Amino acid sequence: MSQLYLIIALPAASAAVLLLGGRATNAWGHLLGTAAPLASFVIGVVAFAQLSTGDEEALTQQLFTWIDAGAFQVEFGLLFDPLSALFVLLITGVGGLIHVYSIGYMEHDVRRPRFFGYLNLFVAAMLLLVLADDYLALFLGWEGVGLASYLLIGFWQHKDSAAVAAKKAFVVNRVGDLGMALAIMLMFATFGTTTFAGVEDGMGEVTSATATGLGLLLLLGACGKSAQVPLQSWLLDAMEGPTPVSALIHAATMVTAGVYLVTRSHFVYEQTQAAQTAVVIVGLVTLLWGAIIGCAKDDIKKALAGSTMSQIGYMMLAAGIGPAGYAFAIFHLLTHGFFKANLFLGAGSVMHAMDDEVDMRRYGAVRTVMPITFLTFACGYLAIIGFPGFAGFWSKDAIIEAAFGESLIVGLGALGGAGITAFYMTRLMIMTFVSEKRWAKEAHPHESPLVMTVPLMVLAALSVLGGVLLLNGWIVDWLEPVFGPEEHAELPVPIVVMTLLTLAVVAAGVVVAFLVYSRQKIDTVAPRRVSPFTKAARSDLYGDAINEAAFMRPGQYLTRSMVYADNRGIDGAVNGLAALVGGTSGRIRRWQSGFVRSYALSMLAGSALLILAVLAVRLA
Amino acid sequence: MSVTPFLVLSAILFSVGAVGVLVRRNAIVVFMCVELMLNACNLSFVTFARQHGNLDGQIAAFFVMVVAAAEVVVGLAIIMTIFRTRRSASVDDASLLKY
Amino acid sequence: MTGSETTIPWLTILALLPLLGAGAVLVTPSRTALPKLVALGVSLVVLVVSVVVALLFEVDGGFQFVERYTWIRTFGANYAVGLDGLGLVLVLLTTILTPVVILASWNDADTGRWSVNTFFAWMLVLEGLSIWVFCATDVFLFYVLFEATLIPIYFLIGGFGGARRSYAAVKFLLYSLAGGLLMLASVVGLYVVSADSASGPSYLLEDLMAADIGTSTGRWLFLGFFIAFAVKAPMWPVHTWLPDAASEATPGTSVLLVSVLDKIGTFAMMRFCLNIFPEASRWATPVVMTLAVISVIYGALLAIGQQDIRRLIAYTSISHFGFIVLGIFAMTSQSQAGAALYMFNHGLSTAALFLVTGFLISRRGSKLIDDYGGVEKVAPVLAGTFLLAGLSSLSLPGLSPFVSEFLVLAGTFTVSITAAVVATLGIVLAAVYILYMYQRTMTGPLRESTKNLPDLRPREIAALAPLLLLIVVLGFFPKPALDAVNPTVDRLLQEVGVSDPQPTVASDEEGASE
Amino acid sequence: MNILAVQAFDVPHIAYGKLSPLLIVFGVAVVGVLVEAFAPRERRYLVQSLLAVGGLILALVAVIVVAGDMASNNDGASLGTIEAMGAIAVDGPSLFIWGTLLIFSTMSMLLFAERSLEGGITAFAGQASALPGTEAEREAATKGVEHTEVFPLAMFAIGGMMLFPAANDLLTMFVALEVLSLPLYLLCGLARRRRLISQEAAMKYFLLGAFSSAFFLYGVALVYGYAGSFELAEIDTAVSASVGSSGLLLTGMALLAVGLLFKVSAAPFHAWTPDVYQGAPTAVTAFMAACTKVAAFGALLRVFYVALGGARWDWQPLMWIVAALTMAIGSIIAITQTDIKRMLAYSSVAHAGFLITGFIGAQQGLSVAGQEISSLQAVLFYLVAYGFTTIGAFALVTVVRDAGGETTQLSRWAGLGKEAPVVAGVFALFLLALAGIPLTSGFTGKWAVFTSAWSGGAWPLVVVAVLMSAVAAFFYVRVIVVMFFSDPVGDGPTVAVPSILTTVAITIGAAMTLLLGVVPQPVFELARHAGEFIR
Amino acid sequence: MIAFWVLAPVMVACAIAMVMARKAVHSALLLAVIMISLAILYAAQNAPFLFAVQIIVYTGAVLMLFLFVLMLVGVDSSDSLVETLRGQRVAAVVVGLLFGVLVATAVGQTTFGAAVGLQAANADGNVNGIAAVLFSKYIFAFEVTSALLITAALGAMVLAHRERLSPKATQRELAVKRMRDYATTGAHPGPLPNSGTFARHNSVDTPALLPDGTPSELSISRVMRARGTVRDVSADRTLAAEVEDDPGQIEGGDR
Repeated sequence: MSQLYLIIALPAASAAVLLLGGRATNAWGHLLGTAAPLASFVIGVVAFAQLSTGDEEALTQQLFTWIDAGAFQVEFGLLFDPLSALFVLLITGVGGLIHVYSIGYMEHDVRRPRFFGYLNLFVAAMLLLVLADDYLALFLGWEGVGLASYLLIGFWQHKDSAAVAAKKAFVVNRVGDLGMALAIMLMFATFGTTTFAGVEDGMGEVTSATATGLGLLLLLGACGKSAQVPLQSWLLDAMEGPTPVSALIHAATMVTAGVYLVTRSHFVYEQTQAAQTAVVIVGLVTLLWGAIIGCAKDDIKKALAGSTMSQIGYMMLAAGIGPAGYAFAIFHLLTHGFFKANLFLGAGSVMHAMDDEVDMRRYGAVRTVMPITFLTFACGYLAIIGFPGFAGFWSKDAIIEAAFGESLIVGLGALGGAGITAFYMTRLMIMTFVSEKRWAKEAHPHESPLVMTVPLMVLAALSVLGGVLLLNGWIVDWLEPVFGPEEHAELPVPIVVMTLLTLAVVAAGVVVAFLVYSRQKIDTVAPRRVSPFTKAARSDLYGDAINEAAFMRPGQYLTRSMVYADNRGIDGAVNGLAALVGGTSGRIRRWQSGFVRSYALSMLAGSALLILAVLAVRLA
Repeated sequence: MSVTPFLVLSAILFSVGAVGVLVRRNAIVVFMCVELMLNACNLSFVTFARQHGNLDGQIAAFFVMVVAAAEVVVGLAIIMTIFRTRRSASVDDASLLKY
Repeated sequence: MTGSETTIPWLTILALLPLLGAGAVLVTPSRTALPKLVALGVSLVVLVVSVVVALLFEVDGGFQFVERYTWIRTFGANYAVGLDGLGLVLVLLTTILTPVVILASWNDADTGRWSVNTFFAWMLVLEGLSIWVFCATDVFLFYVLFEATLIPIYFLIGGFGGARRSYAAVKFLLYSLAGGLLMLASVVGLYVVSADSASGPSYLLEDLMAADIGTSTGRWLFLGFFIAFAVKAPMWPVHTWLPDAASEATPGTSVLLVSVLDKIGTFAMMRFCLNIFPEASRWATPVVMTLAVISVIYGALLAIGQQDIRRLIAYTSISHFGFIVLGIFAMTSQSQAGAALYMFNHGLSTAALFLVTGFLISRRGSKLIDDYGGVEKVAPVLAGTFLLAGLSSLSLPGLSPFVSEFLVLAGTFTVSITAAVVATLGIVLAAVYILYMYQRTMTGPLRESTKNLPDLRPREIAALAPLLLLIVVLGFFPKPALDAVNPTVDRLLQEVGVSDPQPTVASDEEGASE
Repeated sequence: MNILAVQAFDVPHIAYGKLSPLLIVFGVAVVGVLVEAFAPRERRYLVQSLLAVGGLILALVAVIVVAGDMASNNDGASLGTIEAMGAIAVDGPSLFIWGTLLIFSTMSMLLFAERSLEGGITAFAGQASALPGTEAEREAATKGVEHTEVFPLAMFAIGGMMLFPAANDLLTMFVALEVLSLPLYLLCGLARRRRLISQEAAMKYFLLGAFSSAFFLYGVALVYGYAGSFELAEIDTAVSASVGSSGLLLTGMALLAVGLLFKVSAAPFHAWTPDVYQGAPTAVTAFMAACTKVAAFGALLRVFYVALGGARWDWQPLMWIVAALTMAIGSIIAITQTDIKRMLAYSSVAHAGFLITGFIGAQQGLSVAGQEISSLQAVLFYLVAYGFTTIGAFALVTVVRDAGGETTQLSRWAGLGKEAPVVAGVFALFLLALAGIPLTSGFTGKWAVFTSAWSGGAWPLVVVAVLMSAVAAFFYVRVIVVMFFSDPVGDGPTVAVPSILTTVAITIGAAMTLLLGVVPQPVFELARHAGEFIR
Repeated sequence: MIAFWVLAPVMVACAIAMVMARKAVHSALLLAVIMISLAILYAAQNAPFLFAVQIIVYTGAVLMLFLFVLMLVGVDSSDSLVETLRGQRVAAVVVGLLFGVLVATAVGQTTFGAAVGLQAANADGNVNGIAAVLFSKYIFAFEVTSALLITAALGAMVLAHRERLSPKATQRELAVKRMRDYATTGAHPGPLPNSGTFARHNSVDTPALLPDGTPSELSISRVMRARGTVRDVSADRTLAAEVEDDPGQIEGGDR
């Protein structure tokens, strides 16, 4: 399909116009910025329709040769296959809604056109990421997303915290990119090509070491982008960006890139048990890690960010399980995209109303003033905790089942995660919308304008209805051309038991949260004296501290000492050499004493030595 | 008689003259020591002339004398100039130029 | 030598134009804008001529526009110039950057002790000599020009710039001379070797390539050449002149120094070291690659620790030169094509970075990072261009340096995984040093001292725009440059006797899938 | 006394035509003395300077004429004949050196004759016999008295210089050595200003010069003792046949080397150079620096290539040491010099080292097929290149002045580049040439001598030379820094406007410095055409 | 060859003494001894011509020139034998010994065949033989030595000859000038007072006392006054005053 490129080009062009246009775009910038992803969405839908009705496994388009050096050929090609299709729709669809929402949210910011420019850049990069047919081109989008996230997180750069958070996001992502880049190099060295197709074809013949290496390197990349342990630390700080950014990053785009990468590279993981296990472990750890952090945060966005980590952990877990999990990973990704966007935008709506207050301890009883926000938020809430019938229920349940199919421990971890999710989300609901009102006197919360609530409503609907994708196993079938036939996990107990068990755990989480938070008064200031467990969770389970101790401090020490060594050591050696020559000069010029007799002495001595030398040479 | 003693004598005189140049401060004496060195050379020339049986050596000695005469004139003129300017014939006093 | 023989001595014209222009600039009356306009005009004419040459250039691996006359018969030296893909790319870099630099340095020489005329005349002299160097196909001619380029840049650094400029200029010159003299020893040695050959003494590249240089002799001679080029490039541990020079010179001078002049070092490694001493080059590969990797990491780490913006950029260049050298000596077609392209891209990106920071510094009068903060708020265009330049320096995909850096790394990976892995760490560090600098200067709360910084003026934007445009365009479409470079690289590898490692898994369908 | 013995006497045959350059120079010198005796004082300056310059040019013409119809020698490698009863070799190298010397001398004479800088009188003492600072001296100065004797003195020195490298036997060489030295000793002491140091320079030069010629003479004696003859060819025969005692030969060789190395100012016999170069009138310094070096190297080459060529393996190691030491001492000590003339003197020492490096190669031209450069060619070229540059540089020193005459303190040159960009620029050119930067004659010269050394297997020496060049570059660069990048101290130097004479000398120096850097081939061709020394 | 063995020790001793002699004149005389001894050795080695030249030219002319100059410089000036340059003397002796031993060994170790002798060469007489070679083979060198001699003469003239730049005033002119000065400025036309007149010392640094007992400024050289080395004569003044008071003292002579 020859219009495929437009999906990327439209938002990219819009971004270019908005970023270069300067003040000229003030009046219409937001409209253009919103129109671009929506247009892409439309093209995406058309393409989707074409793909689902046509016989082809995928739509492709070759644009131009990007890199050509020796055997290294990278064609700039687009691949619209079932997997990409879902992503394109998610990105442009949810992304488009977020754009609409942003019109309202950013209304009072003078730099709104620039904001839309960044958003469009983000969307374009993400689309490139999912549409590329080649790992290197994917990498281009991959880093583009990183750049856009850098710009967006740091959108309010005049705040130091925002600037630092943006930098941190980029740098941590770069660590992941390191793995990604090395993986691509390894592919080139191994297969002589970096296209998906080429790598897939060659995977059958590689040694297990290569396969494991590839798998782990890709995983490292995925960890960076998807904020999986150990590269999770940037995500919570990234909340410094405007809320629509958080929604975009966390729901529809950036963080899902890691899951996309792992599922897209399923053929790599199928060749290596070790890497697969690593993915599962990373997913499991992050799932719990994020959930635990989510329990302790009073900042509504950070609590949601913890939840994102956790949910992405689920997806990773599923992706790591193998053919039994791929489709569910993507399914959860989609539903998560709906409800998490919903939640974030809802949170944004609350913040908007609360004069950008983010501390839940200063909310309470918001439902009374913001009914629409509350209702839509509640939909998202029910979806994320896996309330039966809601989107999250279907997708999470499927993953937990698959996890039990993988191993008991993994299954129990996933199950536990569901319980904790229920706990912290309930806590969030109670602290924000229920309980008594604690907000500051100056705040006059009010319902958000329509331009913000309509997207909320749409997303709420999707959160409720997302489960239809699994109807008749549609999504599994849809993705079959990509992932091959689904393998059904052998479960230790019947599915119904599994489902009930899950529901029980979720219910337990909800009940505990109710017991803890609705029966006691919530302080407007977080209590100081808390259990070590809470402390650890508040400080993100010491992720930053570890980074600080393991990398930043030694790094600073290293650079400082190296600067010193460069000045004193290498440059010192050079200058020292110069000084040595100069000193020698100063010393031996004293030989030139001005006394003619000294000169004569040196001549006589020289003559004697010459004679000695000549004789010695002859004798030698 | 063998030429060797003459040559050794010449070498000794030459060395003594050279040492004299190094240790004496009076420019005129220094110059005399140079003359001694030239004379030592002459002895060698004459001796070698006898050894080789040609007169080139003697002629060389003759030339040396002429040269020495001219050199003495020039040298003493220079030394006198310096002496008149500085009231000193010590070579050590002429050490403005150094390092 | 292949390539079309032409009747028009394009290359000589190209090299002489700026030199004549320099003369013209010198005689134009100062105290007006005339010298500047003349300089700009000349450099634009040169640019046009170079573009014409580029259009006439036929992509094949050999030398074109060849001119050859006997110059000093006794030395076997010839006036021999020719252009291959590598040379073309670098000549274009030179001709593109010079007008940009002249435009950007419009007012830099106004307050110096020397007249404006001198400044721009030296710049044009430097341009002419640089073009000539990139075209030289005779080792002697190359050496002469290689050293001659020192003079204009020496006066540019020493005559115009910061407080310690004279120290920096002397340091630069002595470093370069020391390297150059070692090379002279090798040049002399080459003469002796070539004189023993049947054809008699000759410095022509082709003759030297054909000459039989003994193994150990070749290695020693190689060392002389290599050290000179390593100083020029500069590589760790002979790099310490660069931070001083780049920090003290005017931004324009720094651009010409780092973006053009230093390229001569890496250019010559490809053109001369590899061609004349293939055996020695292979022999030295492990050591050189190690040094290159050290340079990459070392330069990056030091950049992070710098307080002075210009020194920081200088250290980033050391890191980047490490990549270039790594690419050259990894000796695969990807890495070398990458290295060649890197030279061009690094020229663009560093030029942009130097110029934009130069604009910044000229506004505030301080080179210290800590003296800035929040500039983005008052000068968004400045900040934006700064960021774009910085991003290109950290090799963000989509900007031209990425392509070259990735090619270098990918090529290196096929021959040495260790080197590639360690060098790849450099990309993380690059993010740190660029963004850390950006964060500290451009973001955060406004300072009292930065409150009234004006944004970029149209002239400054006009100087930067072509660079940034090229960076973006070549990021997505580097093919023209790669096409020019590839045949040269192929021939070079053939000459060195190295072939690319084959993929471990040779997929049959691979061809079909593309 | 047998009257019949007269019949055995060979009536000496002297080819006046071929010796005409020498004879012209000596003749002009003698005429100069007569002019001094008979011409009225006020006319002397004009007559003497015209006579000197005219004589030199005439001699140059004679050189060209002689070179034009020089016969090829039957060995194919050399051309020319031995004239004056075996005393003088009029061969290619001799003529080349003569030509070079005459050109340099002419340039030097222009400097000698310069009168604008001191306000209408030459830079030489008005009355050398008058004590410095006395009424008599002042009177001489106010009356505009000047010693025009410097011209005949210089002409004698030039004659000696021409004879020195052309001498075909050691005795003639010794006489020539003295003929060239004595006038120089005198000239050194004749400065108009700073007479104390000028006289001191003369005395130092004289005493050490006499000392060194004693060594030379003793060497001549020992070599004579070995070979039984003064003739270079005979000595060569003896060396090749190894007839005599090697002890005599080796010792004699070393002592000959002492005398010659003294004149070329090679370490450790260089000590006089800085003092004398600094103290002597700058015009004389220029003259010495260029011409003495050329003459002495000519003689060095002739003695060691022709007479002692067979003993190359004995003297090469010795010269290795000397060359390395000379380069090192010259380059290193120069770094901390604060006086321009003194710095140039040390630079001259360093250049002597480079020249010896080339000399060590001992590569015979033409015996090697094709175009390959011979050592003789390399050294001769270097001498030409160095001579032009150094005369130019010293000539420029005369132009930069303050109230006390020439200002040679480096610190006083600060800001010269701003004050007088052309002067500073040209001086920078000379410095760059001395440093051996390409596109100047210094580079081509360096290349040539290094090549010669390497071809002769002395590549370690080349490496040393290269390192020392790097060290040496430092102080040349330092001067450039002072001139261009430093701010002037106090009033700063003034640049006097010289007459056409000095201007011409500087212009020739600068032009040749550039020309020999860009198109050196003609000079190489000339040197190649000169061939090898005749035996 | 008795002459050699007698003269050689004498010459070496003289040479060493010459180097060590305190007075330059002694050195010159010792050098004369060496030269004459050498002349004898020349004669002993078939070089009668050189014998003569050595005595006439060298000893007679050159050495005498030395002595003249010594006279000019001050004949009894004697060198201090304290060495001022540190280590110079020791180094000189060590290096000199090394040099001497090396050369002497090289020369002494040489085995010469029997000397050819100059019988053949001197067949026509030494002077004729020398002339024959000198005026053929070395004719050019011989001619060139003339340049040397001219240089020497010229050099001596330049450095030593003091040309009169203004005509010398005659007695008459001087007298006229003196009287005119007296007429116009009142300058004393007579000779200046001697130093030390009426003073206790007659050395040049003591001013003459005028009849009134004040010191006469004119009696002291301008230079000495400038240097401030003029003797204080206040004591003499009081003495002079006493004498004035009591003229009888003068008659009384010294007390």
